[in-house]
Amino acid sequence: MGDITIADVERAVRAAAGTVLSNQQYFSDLDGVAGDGDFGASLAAGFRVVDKDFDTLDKSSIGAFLLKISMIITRNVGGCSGPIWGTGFMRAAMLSKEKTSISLAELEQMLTAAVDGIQQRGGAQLGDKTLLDALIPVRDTVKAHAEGGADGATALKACAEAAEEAIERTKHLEAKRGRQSFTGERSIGSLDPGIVAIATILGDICTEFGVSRASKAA
Amino acid sequence: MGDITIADVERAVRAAAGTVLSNQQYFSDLDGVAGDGDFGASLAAGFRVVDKDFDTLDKSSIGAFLLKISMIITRNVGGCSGPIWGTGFMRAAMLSKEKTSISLAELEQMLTAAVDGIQQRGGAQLGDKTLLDALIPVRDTVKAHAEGGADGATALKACAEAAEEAIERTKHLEAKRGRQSFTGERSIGSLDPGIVAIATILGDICTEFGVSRASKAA
Amino acid sequence: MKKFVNDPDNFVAEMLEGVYLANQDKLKLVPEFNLIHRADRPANDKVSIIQGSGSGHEPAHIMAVGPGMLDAAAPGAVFAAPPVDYCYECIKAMRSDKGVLVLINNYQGDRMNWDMAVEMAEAEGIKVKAFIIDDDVAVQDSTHTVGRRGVAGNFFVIKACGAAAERGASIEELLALCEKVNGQVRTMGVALTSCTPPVKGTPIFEIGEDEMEVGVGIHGEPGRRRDKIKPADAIVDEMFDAVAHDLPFKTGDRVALMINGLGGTPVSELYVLYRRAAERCKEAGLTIARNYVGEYCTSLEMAGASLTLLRLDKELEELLAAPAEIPIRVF
Amino acid sequence: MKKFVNDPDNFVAEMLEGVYLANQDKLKLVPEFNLIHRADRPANDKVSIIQGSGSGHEPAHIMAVGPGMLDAAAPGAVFAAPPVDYCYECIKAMRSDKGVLVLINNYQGDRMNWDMAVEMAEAEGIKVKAFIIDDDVAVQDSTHTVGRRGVAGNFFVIKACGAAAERGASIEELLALCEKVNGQVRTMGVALTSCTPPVKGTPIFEIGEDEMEVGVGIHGEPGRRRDKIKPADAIVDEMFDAVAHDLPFKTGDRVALMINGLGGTPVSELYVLYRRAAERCKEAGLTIARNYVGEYCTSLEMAGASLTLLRLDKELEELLAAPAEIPIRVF
Ligand SMILES: Nc1ncnc2c1ncn2[C@@H]1O[C@H](COP(=O)(O)OP(=O)(O)O)[C@@H](O)[C@H]1O
Ligand SMILES: Nc1ncnc2c1ncn2[C@@H]1O[C@H](COP(=O)(O)OP(=O)(O)O)[C@@H](O)[C@H]1O
Ligand SMILES: [Mg+2]
Ligand SMILES: [Mg+2]
Ligand SMILES: [Mg+2]
Ligand SMILES: [Mg+2]
Repeated sequence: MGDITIADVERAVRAAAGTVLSNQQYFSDLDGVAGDGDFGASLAAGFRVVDKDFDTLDKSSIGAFLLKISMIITRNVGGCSGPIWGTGFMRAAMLSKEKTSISLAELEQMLTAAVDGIQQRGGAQLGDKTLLDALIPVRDTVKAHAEGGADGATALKACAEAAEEAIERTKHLEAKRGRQSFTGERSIGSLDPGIVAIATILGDICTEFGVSRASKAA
Repeated sequence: MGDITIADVERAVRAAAGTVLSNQQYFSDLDGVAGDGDFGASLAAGFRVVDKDFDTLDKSSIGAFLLKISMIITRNVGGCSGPIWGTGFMRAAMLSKEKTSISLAELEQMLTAAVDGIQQRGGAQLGDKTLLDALIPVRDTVKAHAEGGADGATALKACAEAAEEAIERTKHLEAKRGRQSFTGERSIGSLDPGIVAIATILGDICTEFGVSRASKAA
Repeated sequence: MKKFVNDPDNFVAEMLEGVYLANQDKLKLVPEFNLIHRADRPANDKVSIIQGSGSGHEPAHIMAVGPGMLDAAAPGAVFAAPPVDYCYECIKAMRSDKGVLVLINNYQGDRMNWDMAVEMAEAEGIKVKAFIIDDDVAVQDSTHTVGRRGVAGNFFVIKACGAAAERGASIEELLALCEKVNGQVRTMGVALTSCTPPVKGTPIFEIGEDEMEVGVGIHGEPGRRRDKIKPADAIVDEMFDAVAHDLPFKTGDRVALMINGLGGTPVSELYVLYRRAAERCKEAGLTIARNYVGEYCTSLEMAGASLTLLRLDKELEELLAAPAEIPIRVF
Repeated sequence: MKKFVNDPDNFVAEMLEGVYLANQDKLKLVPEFNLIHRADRPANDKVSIIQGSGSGHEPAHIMAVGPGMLDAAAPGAVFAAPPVDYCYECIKAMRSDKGVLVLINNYQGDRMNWDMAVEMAEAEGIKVKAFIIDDDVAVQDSTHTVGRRGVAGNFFVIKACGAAAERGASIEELLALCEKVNGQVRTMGVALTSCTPPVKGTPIFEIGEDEMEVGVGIHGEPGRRRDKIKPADAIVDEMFDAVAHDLPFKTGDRVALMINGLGGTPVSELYVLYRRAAERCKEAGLTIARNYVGEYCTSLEMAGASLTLLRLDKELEELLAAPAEIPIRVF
């Protein structure tokens, strides 16, 4: 059965933490091009705690676990990333209370809730050159695979590719949110660090689960 | 006869002004090594006025002329150079009141008065790595040539060489006066800008009077 | 990195400790939340005024905490808005019957974190209101973007509200005052060099030896354009025109003129800029009722300056002149 | 050159004009002699206190002119002592029946120019006395040299004398006060970068990206040694030890502690330094009765800082706390 277990979620989150910590400088440098160069450090401030406290985190359910992640990020991450990522994990947690495994269809609902929450929080739309330009296609990919009854590995691979594509697709766009938006047209041609982060994380999760695909962005 | 006329003094001073103005950057750079890098600019602030007002300066006598130069320098040159050079010209002027020409012997007395005045003003001794280490040998050279009855050109050439030699001779010394003295041992090995200035000026005066000798320092 | 720093991750914490140690009689420090507040506040008969943005803009805002100015500040990491918890704890610590006024510079990160914190505080029945400052004319407003940035002009909002609050103004009166000041203050900045956040360890942007960034943001965000460095007067002229034409300021206006250093520019140069700015005010028929030359809102060690004009009326002139006491002293 | 400057030759003149334009109600400017003086001074019932050294150390000394501080300042070009005429005209302009006190930082150029000016003034029957300040412990004293340099410690001589003069102290009493302050104040500085005088247009010395100059002079003169940049605390420790052991300061002493920025270092870093300096004072049993963190005596845009300790007694503590008003304001 293609269900995702709490163990899978834990591995995925831990892999994400690894991605953020090992790419801190790279993410900050990307943010320095059109933003203020703190993205990597901000995000790392949160995931460093996730990594450190990982073993002691409440893992009674997927929802309980993701709620903890959300709180750690909200508490430790400043800038735009704290509210954005904290809200995303929070909303996903709300839909997975008590659950110890979820289907692709349920994952799709969690991602939709996260996307909605992030949009309410920051008011960004698809095409504003924010991590939503990676997250929304990823959500759509999960939806398609859920309907097609695909297994988790296939879906994960497709998600990583969808996020990866978002990097180049949005490169020519003008940032409309966050600090990069202040650079207006000058943000055109630069990679959005949030999108790169999502793609890099998904690439590393693929590696973690032995899904044949190495992230290009890392 | 080996007498030096007021016309000679005027030409020499004007040549000196030219030297200072064309070497401003070079002199400041030398001062930057162990000092504070303002020597060229400070001196130029005075000689620029000398050069500008030259035609209107009182030339009724050598003393009157040198007094004016002294006043212009005192008025416009800050740092150590104002008092040092101003005092030097002032003292030389005192001994050439009413005179429209001077002998080498009289020049020697004027230089001695200048050296004494500078020593009273700044308390430097021979070997303290200041322009006195050039000025005193120059004075001695004039004395020797005056006693030997040499002509002006020969004396001038010898003076330029004496000043030139002072540059290398004092290079290994430790500065004891002015800002360079604060660098203590670290001033060892650096050229003293004041000494280089005296040598460069005398070299250019040689050129001005067609005395076969090009300044090495310029 | 040409900085006095120990472990870069401790830079902000150690700076805050330094500010506290230098002002133990007047300030309190809560390290867990980067919170610096007046030792004698909150008080229920005065609205508490707080601000928290990224660090690296000192003296803004932790060194602006004191009688007649802010009651508290809770900065985030260098150039990063404070996490929600810092904001929330700051509001809670300054809780007052008359309310808590949060002054926010218009950056998405600051807004989102403070929004969440304000929601949490309100949920607990704390009376709290937020005001967004956006005085930077460099980046043009647009419905798509978050709008203008808040920069050095925030000083005037803080000073006016700080003075009014000491006199017992209500939170509604203070919000009206914020509207008034923010509506009449305009700023534009120019950077000659980049700056290096301690943790990042490298300059935030590259800039040539002969280049300047016109309209730079206080986090090193690019501005209107990159250009060759021009004479000081020409730079002032561009900043002055951008600022004066934006409101616009008109003949007869009484104004406050601020030449703000961005951190690495010595005060001697700021007065060279002031000289020209004062000339331009005179030509434009603006009377400089009060001037400010120094560092009010910086970008670490960035060499550069911003020019701010605030249109005054009797009330504002009087509030700006009111006494205040902050950690930054000149003697 | 990363500077706001028009014609470099006019840099000082334009800065002075800026200071004047920003303080027309309080100051007068005599451009021919770079002279800035209190509009309401001289007065025959108060000793006039003046200082003039090279420019480039702002706020020292032109921005220290005002009630409770200096009556006038006559700076020279950047880093060059003022010409005799500037000094002489400054003394003459501040002539007072109670006398004129000239505060001179111990540099040969400053001394020679002021000496000549004092002679000229005395010849005209003006009552004038000079005092030489030499608080820098970086360069060791020696009979051969001119002795120690005068650096940030001059602030305390100015402040103490300025306060005492306002209360009618005689010039003899002020000279005794100078002796006392100068005898108990010690300073040491460290530079992380060089600086560029506008006219010179190039850095005054070369220094590697990872190097610092320990014991640097405020004109970029080399100090004790060139070293690799160390953590902030280690740098403070070296400055503190050099300063504290020199007097020496002893357990039980009440002191004023100053962390002075050299121009290009942001105040955030100065507080990181202050934090450690305060720790060291505590360990050494010194009570910090008053602290100063900011820019008091700079070297253009040099990144760096100096640490100054002044031993206090009741009289000094009281004089330092006395009111003053200078062009530099924080609100
Ligand atoms: N309103 C928003 N909605 C969604 N994502 C956003 C928004 N604003 C910024 N982001 C994402 O956050 C990233 C920047 O994060 P960070 O550097 O922490 O923010 P800041 O701009 O406060 O420095 C951007 O690359 C973008 O992908
Ligand atoms: N006491 C002194 N007597 C004679 N010459 C001196 C004395 N002090 C300095 N000088 C000369 O002046 C030069 C430095 O001049 P300048 O740079 O104008 O002085 P400052 O040290 O004030 O910057 C030195 O190279 C030295 O030759
Ligand atoms: Mg950022
Ligand atoms: Mg010099
Ligand atoms: Mg940020
Ligand atoms: Mg000098």
